[in-house]
Amino acid sequence: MITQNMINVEHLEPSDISSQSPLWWGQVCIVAIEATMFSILMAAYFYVRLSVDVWPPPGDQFPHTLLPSIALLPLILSAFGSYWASQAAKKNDRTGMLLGMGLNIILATVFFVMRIIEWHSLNFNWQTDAQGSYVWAFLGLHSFDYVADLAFTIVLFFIVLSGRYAEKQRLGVHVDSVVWYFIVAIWIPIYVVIYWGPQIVETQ
Amino acid sequence: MTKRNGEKGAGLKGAVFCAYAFVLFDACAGHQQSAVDPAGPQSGKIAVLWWFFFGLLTTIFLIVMVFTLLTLTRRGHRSGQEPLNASHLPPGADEKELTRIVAAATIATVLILFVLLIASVSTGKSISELGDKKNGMVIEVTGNQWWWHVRYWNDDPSQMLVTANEIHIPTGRPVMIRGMSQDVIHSFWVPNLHGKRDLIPSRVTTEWIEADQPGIYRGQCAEYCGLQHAHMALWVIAEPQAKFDSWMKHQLRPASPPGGPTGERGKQIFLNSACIYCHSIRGTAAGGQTGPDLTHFGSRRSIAAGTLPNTIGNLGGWITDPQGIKPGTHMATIPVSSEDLQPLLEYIEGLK
Amino acid sequence: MRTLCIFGVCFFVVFTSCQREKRDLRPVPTRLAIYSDAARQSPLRPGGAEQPQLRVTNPYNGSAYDIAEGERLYEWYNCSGCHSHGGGGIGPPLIKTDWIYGGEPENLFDTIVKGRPNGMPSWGGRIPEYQIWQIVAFIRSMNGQQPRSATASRADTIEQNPQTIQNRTGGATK
Amino acid sequence: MNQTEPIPNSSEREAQALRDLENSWQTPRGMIGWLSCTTHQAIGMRYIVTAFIFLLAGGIEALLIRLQLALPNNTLLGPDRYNEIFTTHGTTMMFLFAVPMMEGMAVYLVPLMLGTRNVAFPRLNAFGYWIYLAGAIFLYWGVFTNTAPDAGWFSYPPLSGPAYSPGKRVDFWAQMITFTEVSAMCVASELIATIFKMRAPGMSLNRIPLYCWSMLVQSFMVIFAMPAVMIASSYLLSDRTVGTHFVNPAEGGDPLLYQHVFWLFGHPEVYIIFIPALGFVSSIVTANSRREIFGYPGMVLSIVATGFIAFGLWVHHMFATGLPQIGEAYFTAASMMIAVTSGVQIFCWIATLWTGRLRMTAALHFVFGFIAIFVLGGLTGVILASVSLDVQVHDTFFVVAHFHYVLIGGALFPLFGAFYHWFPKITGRLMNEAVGKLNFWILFIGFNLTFFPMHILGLKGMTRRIYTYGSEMGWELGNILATIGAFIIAAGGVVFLINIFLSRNRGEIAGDNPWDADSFEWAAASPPKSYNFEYLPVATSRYPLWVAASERTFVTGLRNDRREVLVTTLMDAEPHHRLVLPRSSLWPLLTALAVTIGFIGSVFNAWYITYGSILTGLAFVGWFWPRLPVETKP
Repeated sequence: MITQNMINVEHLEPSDISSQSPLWWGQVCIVAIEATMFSILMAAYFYVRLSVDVWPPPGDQFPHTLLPSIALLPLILSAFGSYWASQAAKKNDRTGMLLGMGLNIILATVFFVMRIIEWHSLNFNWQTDAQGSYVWAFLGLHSFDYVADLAFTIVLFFIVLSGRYAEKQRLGVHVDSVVWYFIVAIWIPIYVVIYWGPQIVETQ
Repeated sequence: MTKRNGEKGAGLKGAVFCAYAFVLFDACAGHQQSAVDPAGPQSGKIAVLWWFFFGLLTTIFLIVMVFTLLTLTRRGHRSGQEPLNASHLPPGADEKELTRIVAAATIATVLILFVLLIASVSTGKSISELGDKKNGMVIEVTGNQWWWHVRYWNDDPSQMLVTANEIHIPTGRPVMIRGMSQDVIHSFWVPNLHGKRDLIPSRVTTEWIEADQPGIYRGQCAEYCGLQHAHMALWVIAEPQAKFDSWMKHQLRPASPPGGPTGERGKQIFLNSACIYCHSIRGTAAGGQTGPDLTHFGSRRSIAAGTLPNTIGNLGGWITDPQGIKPGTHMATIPVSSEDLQPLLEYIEGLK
Repeated sequence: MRTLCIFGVCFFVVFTSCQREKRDLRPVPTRLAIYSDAARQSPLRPGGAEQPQLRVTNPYNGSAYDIAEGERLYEWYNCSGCHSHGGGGIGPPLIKTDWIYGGEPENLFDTIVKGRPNGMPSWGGRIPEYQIWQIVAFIRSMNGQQPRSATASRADTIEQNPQTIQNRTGGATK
Repeated sequence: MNQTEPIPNSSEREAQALRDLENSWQTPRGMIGWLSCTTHQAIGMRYIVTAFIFLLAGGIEALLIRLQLALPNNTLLGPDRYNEIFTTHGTTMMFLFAVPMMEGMAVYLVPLMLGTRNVAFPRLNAFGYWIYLAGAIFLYWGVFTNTAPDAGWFSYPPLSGPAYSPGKRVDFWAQMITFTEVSAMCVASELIATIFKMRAPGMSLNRIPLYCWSMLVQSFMVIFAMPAVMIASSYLLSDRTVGTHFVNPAEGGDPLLYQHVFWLFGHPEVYIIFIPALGFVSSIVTANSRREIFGYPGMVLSIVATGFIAFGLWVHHMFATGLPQIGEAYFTAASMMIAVTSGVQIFCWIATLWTGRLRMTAALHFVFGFIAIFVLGGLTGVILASVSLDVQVHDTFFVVAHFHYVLIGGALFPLFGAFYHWFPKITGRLMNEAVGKLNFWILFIGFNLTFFPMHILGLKGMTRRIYTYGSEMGWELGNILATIGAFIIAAGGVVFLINIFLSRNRGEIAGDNPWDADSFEWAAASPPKSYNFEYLPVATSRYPLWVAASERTFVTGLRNDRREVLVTTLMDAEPHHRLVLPRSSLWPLLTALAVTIGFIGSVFNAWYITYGSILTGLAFVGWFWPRLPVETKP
């Protein structure tokens, strides 16, 4: 009469690599925080931009659009590497994870080099005027996330390479990919805002 | 025992509230700076809206309190300490009835809020229509840490009057306040005439005020603006058109020459001191722009933006130790020797 | 446990011992007197002080509040009229290392009080000494001779930093 | 009741299982063990105690403010000191007391109520606490070294900007915000993951206790509101330290934008503090009226609705800046709408009390006090929602009265009720009920005496944040009353402390469920074991402890030799997989230290952002480095 009051969970997996895992939800929360932050910043950018007649402010160049547009290619491709890695992580396929993350790391680095070159060619800095402040804030914050997650991917890469990994680390690879999708996705609107914003939005 | 507690609570809350209600009623009239003692159409409409809200919301509060306290006297409570039985749910009939009541209460809330919304928005609309472009006059008020720069706008530059901390307006005539700020955000608020309007650097905010009957109304900066936020008051003096015109005519004149030799000496002392770098006296070499205009200082009610009544003694104290009277003020402590002080005071107070 | 308490007390004392940003809103008259001696018959010659015993130190050195006051007075007394925002104009620039009459606080004080040939008026007896010291403190901050923690990063004005000026003038070098 | 009784195991296997649980969940002894602790009860208590200390600090500042304002032309504090104190008071109460206190209570209670053994991310939990502690110490370091912020708890530019707030005062404030918001985000994300994924089997969404619902909504609000203040404080910091132009009008920046961004956080913040209190009230009412809460679905919906609406009415803090009519109408409507959702809950509580069999505990006294005070505060809130009235009372003592009625009445009274309600669970001993009721009456009378006169002062034109006023203004009476009331409140606080200390040692033994309450925390031992439950309970009803003991159900099959918990599905809480939680670890503390170095350093030298990031990165590697032996599938 008492045993039917017991639920036995012995048969359940001792871990799980999917959106069922709490860690996945935790990462989603962090992504939500970042996304909110960037959206508020973009709204603020347009608030400021629409409150003045001349934009970009006198002396500031229009940001170049060619290099950043080309740079989108390696960035978006890197997301596929990350996807590959996460799928391999679910199947516990070590080579797959290594190749996926390797591809991800290489392409991400390529993109970042291009960003640095472009960034360096701006003729205004954060203390020049409001546009300078906002553009540098966008680039700075996104680069911060970018480098952080890239570093994390590299660490995971070596952990997997060393073979000293288990479900926890595979789950790490999986949620790492979630964050990477976000970092890639959020860059596209930022790219539109800071490189095309001055052209497309007219106050008149 | 617990029951007595509850009723004591009832009685006490009731008593406290009634006492306060009385205080509220007698407290709110006859003050030179009161939001519910209107002296103009704008504040009048607001006051009407206020008493409407006050009445309705007080009633709601009392009703909710009554029901809250009645729960203490329910049978459920009397059968208080009986042991817990299996069901934690009263009979379904009661629940149905409760559901109806709660639903009704919610709908009532929505309706009441709707009424309040309509009242509020329509009041706002009618207040915004009070302004009158063609017959109204325009006064520029610029907030400074911690005083008010006032300029009466006029298409003829020679007729533009600059003064400080005191605004004279004709009664029965709408006046547009164009608010600006020199440094941080201030807020222009003369409660007896109208609500507050922030003065924001790099922006111009406007609001229409109007006084029905002559009177002296006090205003105060309502947005925290630094060390001396507390001592940033101004006076609005409403007077009949004729009286106002003569005041205006007199204020537009350059400063009257000092009467008597001591006054003359005081003038020299003033012109040779650091005063002139911040203050200007029309008709003399003093042309400073960063401090209040002193051309007709003697005719004003107060010193240092309502900090002290304008008497020769207070002025002496203010000049010798401004930081003691208004710590942090931008008025410089200028060493004036004791023999120089009296002539200086006579001269400044003589600027009627 | 007792050791922990003792540690806590010591920590608190150390923790609260220093007064990072003291501001005395009210200038002390006695101190004013000292300055005025220094000002009136100060023997300082161009190049700095030879007689160390007469050296006076700026009471407002490193005081954020007074440096900010100095910045305000620099505008109010229209120093910027000649010296601009340190870049110089009618008058010589103030952002520099080689000062004709010395760049130490007491030299600057002396220069402001007495004035100098070719245009620098004498402000002694007009601007109160404590304000002159505040202006001196601000001028020193222009040259980075005040602690960074006490110096404002910018004013609420059109920005003066080199990059901007270069932009405004058409970014000639880029 | 002790839930091991239906388990039909032979006693020595029983004992062995208990020993294993003890070993795998206990925290190592000694200083190191204390620093590396990751159990939610310990971290929750640390939050609660620390936040309570800052409540006392903020209270002392409040008393100083009241002393200064007690008499006209008072010279007790100068303007500079007064501005520092009211700024510190607001900042402390908002960021160092209210939010952390609510988080601490949740960290302690939510896992117990959900019938699990810890929060989803125990180490993140510890990290959040250390960061909060660092931020708090940072601010008070400034206060004690005469570097207290003095630009108000909202620090409007330009006043708070580099030109008008020289020195580091405002930087200390802004960076403290960064600390506390990081901590709040940590707790929010771990609570969301816990409530979504670690509920007891059978606790489907429509069976979650109302307190957990309110914490879920609050956590989502934190996640969407905190980024706004992150941006606002970064505007200030970067403008002040590296000379950006976010709020410099001369260079295209905009001071009003700061206000928009700040209140986009600032208004939800009020509800972030107040929604958990609604949860307390619901729990206390249910337990002490000894009936199921009336209108559970309505309650849940109104909590969720409050969470949404709260983001739509920030502009009513800015009516005085002059907005277009249409905007004003919209924000008036939105601000009034929030009264409906609050109203629904008040009605449901009254209905529950109406039909319940009340037990007038001290906790319930505080609930009645809450209803009285909060309803009044909510009604004055309706007045503030109306643009025409707001421009008269905005930034006057009327507003001061309003938000103290809403925050003290709406959050502090329920909080004290919660202390009385859950104290037996936390310490195993009951608090003295008689003293508790005395405590309530002192606080209630003192509170009304302090803050009701402020309504009148506001209408009589007394503006906020003035350090003194002239005797000709006719404000003496109200102010002296308020000051007296403030000291009565202080006396109430003393009574509470005495009650705590006496009851902690001499209070009568509580037992597991002194109130015959309904939710899972009362099934655990008092005080709870480090693993909360020997066998995780199963929710067979919305009020799981009110079902007959014979129908209780439990979970077996979790390994006891490591920190294992059960993950269930989002909607119906079906068991999905087992999860191994990390053991105690020093890495949270080390990471917090690295972050602190970066944050505090960057106030004085921007390069510390880089140094801090590198240190933090290294600390995180250590945090996530796989421990050997690597656990693999059995």
